[in-house]
Amino acid sequence: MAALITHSPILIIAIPLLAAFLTLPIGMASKKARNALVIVSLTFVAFLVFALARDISINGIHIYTLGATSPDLTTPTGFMVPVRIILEVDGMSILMGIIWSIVSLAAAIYSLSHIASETGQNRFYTLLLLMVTGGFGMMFTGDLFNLFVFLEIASISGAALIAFRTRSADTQEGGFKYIVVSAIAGLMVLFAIGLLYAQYNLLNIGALAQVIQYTTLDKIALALLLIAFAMKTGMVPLHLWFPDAYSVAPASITGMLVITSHACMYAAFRVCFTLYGGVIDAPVVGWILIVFGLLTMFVGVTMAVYQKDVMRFMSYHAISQLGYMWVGVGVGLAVLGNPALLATYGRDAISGGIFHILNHAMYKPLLFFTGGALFHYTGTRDLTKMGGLAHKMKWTTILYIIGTLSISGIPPLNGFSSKILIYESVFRFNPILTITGIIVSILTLASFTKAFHSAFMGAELPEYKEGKEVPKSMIIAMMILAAGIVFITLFPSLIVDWAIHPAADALIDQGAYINAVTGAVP
Amino acid sequence: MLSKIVRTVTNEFMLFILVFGFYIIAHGHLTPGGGFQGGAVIVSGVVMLLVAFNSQELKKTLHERVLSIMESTGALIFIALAFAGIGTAFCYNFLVGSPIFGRIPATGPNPGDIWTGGVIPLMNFAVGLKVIAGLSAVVLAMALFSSGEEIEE
Amino acid sequence: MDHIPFNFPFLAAALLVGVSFYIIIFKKNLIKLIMGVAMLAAGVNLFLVSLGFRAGGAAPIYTNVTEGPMVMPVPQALTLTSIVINVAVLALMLTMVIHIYRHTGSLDSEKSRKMKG
Amino acid sequence: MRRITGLIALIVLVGFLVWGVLPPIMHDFGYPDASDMDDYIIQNAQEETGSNNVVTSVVFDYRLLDTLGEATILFTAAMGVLLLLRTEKRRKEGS
Repeated sequence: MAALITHSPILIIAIPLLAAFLTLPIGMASKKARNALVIVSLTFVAFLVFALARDISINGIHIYTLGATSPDLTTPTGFMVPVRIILEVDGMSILMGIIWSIVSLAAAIYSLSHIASETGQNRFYTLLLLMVTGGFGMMFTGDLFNLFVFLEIASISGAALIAFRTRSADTQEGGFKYIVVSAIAGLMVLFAIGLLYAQYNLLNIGALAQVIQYTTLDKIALALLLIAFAMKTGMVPLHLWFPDAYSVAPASITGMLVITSHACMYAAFRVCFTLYGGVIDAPVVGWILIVFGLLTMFVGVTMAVYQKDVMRFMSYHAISQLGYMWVGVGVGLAVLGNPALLATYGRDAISGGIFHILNHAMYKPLLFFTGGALFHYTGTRDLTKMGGLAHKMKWTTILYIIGTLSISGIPPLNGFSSKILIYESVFRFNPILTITGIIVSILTLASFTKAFHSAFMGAELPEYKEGKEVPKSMIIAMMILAAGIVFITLFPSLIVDWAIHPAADALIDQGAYINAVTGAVP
Repeated sequence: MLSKIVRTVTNEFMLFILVFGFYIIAHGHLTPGGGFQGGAVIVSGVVMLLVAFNSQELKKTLHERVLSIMESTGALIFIALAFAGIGTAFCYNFLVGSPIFGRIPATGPNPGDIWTGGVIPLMNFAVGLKVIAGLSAVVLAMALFSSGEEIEE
Repeated sequence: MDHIPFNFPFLAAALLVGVSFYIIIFKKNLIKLIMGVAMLAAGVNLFLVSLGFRAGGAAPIYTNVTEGPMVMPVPQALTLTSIVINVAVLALMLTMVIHIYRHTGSLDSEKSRKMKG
Repeated sequence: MRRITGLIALIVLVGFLVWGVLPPIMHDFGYPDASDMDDYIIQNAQEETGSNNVVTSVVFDYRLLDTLGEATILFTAAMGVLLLLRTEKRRKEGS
C-alpha cells in the first residue's frame, strides 16, 4: 500500500494510458470485456486519486521524480538544479484530480448507452481514455514542457471526439475549430517556454519560480501563456469557437471538455500564482483577469438567452460561469502582494473561485448529460421542437431541475454556497463586481426556466408519445454527479475546510511548492 | 497506377529504404537518429509505394487492422519498458549495467558500441514500430478515403 | 561564424511567427489556414532549436567526435517532440477538412460556417 | 471592424516578438545566458544512461515521460484519423 501511494501520481497517469493501448485489441475480441476494462480502470484510478488525496492532506505536497534512482530525489546528488521531469501534486492539483476522476468515470458510464448504436466504439473509448490521461497529466505535472505535451494529448483526443459523429458538417467544423484553437494555443505556450528556457535554462516550474526575474522576456512569456490558456477556456474576446465545438460533441464528451477547460484554467492559475507568484505585478494582472472575467460572465449569459439549440444554450452558460472563477481568483491575485488584505478577503475570494470550479464541474456536466438525454430521446437539439417531455422522462426532469437550481445559485444548493463566498469577499474589494454577479445569476435562472418550460412542460407532443426513459447507464451517470451536488449541498463547510482552503493555500503559498523541489534532498 | 518503369524502380528502392530506416532505428543511441526518424524514413517508402501503385493495390498487403494492432503492440512494448523500472521509479533505465545492452562506454569521445544504452535501443524499436504503423495507417486511410474506398472499422 | 548580427535566427523565427499569424487571421481558405498553423509550428521549432546553439559547438554525440564544446541537447529533444506533435495535429486537421469539403463542397471558411453565435 | 482589430493585434504581437528577440533583450545567438542543466546532461549522460548520443539519452531517459506523451499523441492522431474516416454504416441497435 505504501508503495502504491508513493507511485500513485504516475500510476494515475499511466493506468488510463495502458488501458487505452489495450482497448483496441481487446475490443476487437469482445465488447463486454472492453467496456469492463474502461470502467474498471477508471474506477481504480478514482480510488488511487482518493488515496493520494488522503496522503496529501496528511503529509503535504507529493513529489515524484521520473526515472531517478529514488522517486523523491528531485535533483541529482550534489547538483542544485532538477534535470528530470518531476510530478508535483499539491492541494490544488489533487482537487482538480478528484473532479476529473469523478466526471470521467461518469462520462464513461454515460457513453455505454449513449453511443451504443454508433460505429467506431473501440476507437471512441481509446480516445476517451487518452483524454483522461491528458487531463491528469496537466493537473499533476510540475514541468512546463510536460504540461504542453499533456495539453496537446487532451486537445487532440478531444478534437477527434468532438468530430465523432461524421454524418453532419457541423461536427466536423466544431472539431476543426477546436483543434485549430488548441494548436495555436499550444504553440504560443511552447514559444513562452522557449523564452523562459533561453534565460534560465530550466523547465521545472518550482525551480523556475525560484530564479525568475520578471524581465521583459518574462513579461512577454507571461502574456503569451495567459492568452493561450484563456483562449482554451473560452474567455470572451476569444470565445467564438467555444459553443460551436461544445454543442456538437457527444454529450458525454462535452461534460469532459468542460473539465479540460478547467484544467487550462488551473494551468493559468499555476502560472500566475506559482510560477510568477513572487515577482508578478499582481494588481495589474489581477485587474486584467477581473475585467475580462466580468465581460465573460455578461456576454456569455446574454448570448445564451437567444439560443434555441439546447447544447449551445448550455455552452454559453458554461462560458458565463467560467467568468465567476476568473473574477474570484482575479480578486485574490490583485491583493496577492498585500498580506493584510489577502487574509481579510483575498483568500476567501480565491477559495470562492476554486469552490465554484468544483461546483461547476458537478452541475455543468450534469446539465450537458440531461441535454444529451433529451437529444437521445427526441433526436433533435432544437428547444422549440421539444415539449411535454416531463411526462415520459421523469428522472431526467428531476435531474435537470437539480442542475438548474444549482447553476442559478438558489439558496440551499451548492451553487449558492460558492457564489455567496465570491460575492461576500469581492464586495469588500469592489461592490460593482458583486452586483454584476447577481444580475448574471438572475439572468441565468430566467433563461434556464424558459428552457425548462419549453422542453419539459406543456402537453405531450404527439411525436414523443412513444418511447421510454433513457437507458439505465445514462441515469446512473447523471445520478453520480447529482449525488456530488447533494453531498456538497449538505456539507458545504466540510468541503471548504477539507478541500477548498488547502487548495487556495496551495496557490498562495509559493514557497512550499519551490521547497518541495529544491529543498527535498534526502 | 504509374508506368512499369516507375513500379519496378520503386520495388527495388523499397529494400534500400527499409534497410536504411532500420539502420537509423538500430543506431539511435550512437549516431543521429532514433525511432521517430527511422520510422519516418520507412513511412516515406510506404508513401512512395502509394504513389507508384494505387491505394487499392496497397490495401491488399497492408491492412488497417494489422496496422492498428502493430501500433498498439509498439505502444504496449514502450509503456511496458517504462513500467518495468517501477521497482525504483517509473521510467527508470533498469538495464544499464546488465548483460543486455548494459555496457557503459568510456566517458568522452569513443568509437561507439552497439551493446550500450540500457532500455534506449529497445525503446527505439518500439517507437519505430509504432511510428511506421501509425503514420502508414494515417496515409493509407487518407488515400483510401479520398479515392472513395470505404475503410473497415 | 563567430558572431551573427541582429540575432538573425531568432529574428527569422519571430518573423515566421508573424507571417503565419497574418495567414491565420486573414485568409479564408481552410487549407491556407492549415498551412499557417504549419508555418507557426515551423517558426516556433526554429526558435527552440536555435536557443541551444553555442558558438563553435559540435553536435552532442560522443561517437567519433572531436574534443570541444557541444551544443545544448535539451532544446533538440524538445524540438523533436514538438515536430511529432505537429505532424499529429496536421493529420487530424486535414482529415476534418476532407470531411468539411465532402459535406459542404467548399473550402471557404465564410461559406461553410452556417451557424453563427 | 474584425479586420482592423485583427491587424492591430497582429502588429502588437509581431512588434513585441521582434523587439524581444533582438540583442539587448535576448542573449546573443550562440552565447546562451545559462546552461547548468545542459552541461550536467552533457557530462553525465554517458555514465548514467550508457548512450553515446546525448540527445537520445535526453529523449529516452531524462525526459522519457515527454516521449511517452509524444508517442501517445501519434497514437491519438492515428486513432482519430481512422475514427473519423470510418465507414458510416448504421449498425443495429445495442452492442
